[in-house]
Amino acid sequence: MTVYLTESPLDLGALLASVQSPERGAITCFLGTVRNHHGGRKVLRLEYSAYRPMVEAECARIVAEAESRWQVAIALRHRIGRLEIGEAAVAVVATSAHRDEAFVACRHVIEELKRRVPIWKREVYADGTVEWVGAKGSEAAGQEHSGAAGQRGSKGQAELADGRTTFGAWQRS
Amino acid sequence: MTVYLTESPLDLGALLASVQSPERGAITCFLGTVRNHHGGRKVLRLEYSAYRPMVEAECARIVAEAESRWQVAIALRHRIGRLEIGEAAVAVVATSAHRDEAFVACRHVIEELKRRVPIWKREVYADGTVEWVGAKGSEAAGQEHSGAAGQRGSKGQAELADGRTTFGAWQRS
Amino acid sequence: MPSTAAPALTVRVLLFASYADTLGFDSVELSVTGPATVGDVLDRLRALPGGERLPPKPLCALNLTQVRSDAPLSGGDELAVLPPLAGG
Amino acid sequence: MPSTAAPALTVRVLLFASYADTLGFDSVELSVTGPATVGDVLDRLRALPGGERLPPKPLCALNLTQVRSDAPLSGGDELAVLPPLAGG
Repeated sequence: MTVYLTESPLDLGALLASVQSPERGAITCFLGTVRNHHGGRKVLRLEYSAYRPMVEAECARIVAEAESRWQVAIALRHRIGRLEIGEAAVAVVATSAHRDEAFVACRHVIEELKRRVPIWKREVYADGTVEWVGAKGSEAAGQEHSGAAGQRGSKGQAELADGRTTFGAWQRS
Repeated sequence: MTVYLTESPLDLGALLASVQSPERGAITCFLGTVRNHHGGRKVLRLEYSAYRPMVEAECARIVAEAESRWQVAIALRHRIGRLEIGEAAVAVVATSAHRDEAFVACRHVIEELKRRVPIWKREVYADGTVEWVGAKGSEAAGQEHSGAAGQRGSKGQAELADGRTTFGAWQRS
Repeated sequence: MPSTAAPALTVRVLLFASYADTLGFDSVELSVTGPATVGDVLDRLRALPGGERLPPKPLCALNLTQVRSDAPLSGGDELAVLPPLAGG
Repeated sequence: MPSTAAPALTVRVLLFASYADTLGFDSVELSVTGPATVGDVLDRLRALPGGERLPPKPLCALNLTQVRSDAPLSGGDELAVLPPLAGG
């Protein structure tokens, strides 16, 4: 059984090998690495935490959905714990006989992960402060979304300007 | 000065390292590897050849165009010579502060490479025959394209059903 | 007709990240009078110190699947209250 | 007005992949009477053994940049005739 969370550095080569095959000539990857800035502030490092059993369940659902929708094989891994600048937090690999499907499926998986998978990160800033990302004043943030959330398409929930969270695709599935 | 052609196995890690930076947290990669089948026939291996100086010039133009159009850094490498099943013939890496740009630029570069860069491959089949890919009866194939070639968008020239070649983007640049 | 005493449901509530910081704990067992919904448990959390800072309708997952606040509870359920997601 | 003899242009022609197989060589120097275009050199190639199998308007690159068959030639140009591309 696949495990989607790890506390070790991500190994892109091992993920690639897990989904490569002679029939699938097109390979796309996405790596999300820790940036040294956020919202105009200098970031020193990140600390990721997770609701582990739900991460595993939700990642398995996302991968199964992608593999049934496109002719692809998907590898997905997210790291938690303390990460330094430049280290990879998430890796997605999609392999297919056709590059169009490999690109579309890879993009889809990272968007769904950001929207549906319960992982949080705390940024440690150069000025000594520490903050949960997306939890600005927590009163406004993180609300259940009623209405047309599913219409937002591939817009990542972490990028919504007002800090609110959409679960459109999740509610549909 | 960057060299885009190599006769050695592609090193994805080295390409990644060449464009990673603490400001660019999103990394996308495309790898094109040798498939074991084509047009219903079993392929044993491929032999790539190239018009080397033009490959270098055209790849440099494609990378410069992508880096000026999006906020990305691009690494690009194509292998020539004899390749076995599963080996990578081409690798593209795009890094950006934003995953949307990284995905779009990576996709753009591989499409432009397929459309504009003078590389050819000869497939060696299990039945002993050898064939240049795309050169079916060479009378109909490989014509200069007049008209609305530029409207074909991201459709790769190698995939056009009639074997003809479009140079839309090239003629625009 | 005999009147039946409403049964008590015990659910495990999990808090994460900023919500765990806000309420000062990350796990608690709560008993509520049945029939009860996710919203009823959220009301109980709001009555705790720091609970007033929870948003009106936080993201919730019941037994590892996201639900709305009107979802009904069963005894032994695991209810997770999820701050804005920030994976990737 | 004095009549001027048309100058002869020498260009290097490169063939690749299936076209090199078809004509049996991958490089040749050709002299044509100026002014001349890419199409004039293609006509010369078509007169060679195997040359009748070239398509009516093959892809061509002049000094590393793709051109149409009506592009004019200068002495010393490098003209490459390109079969259908198959990189990637």
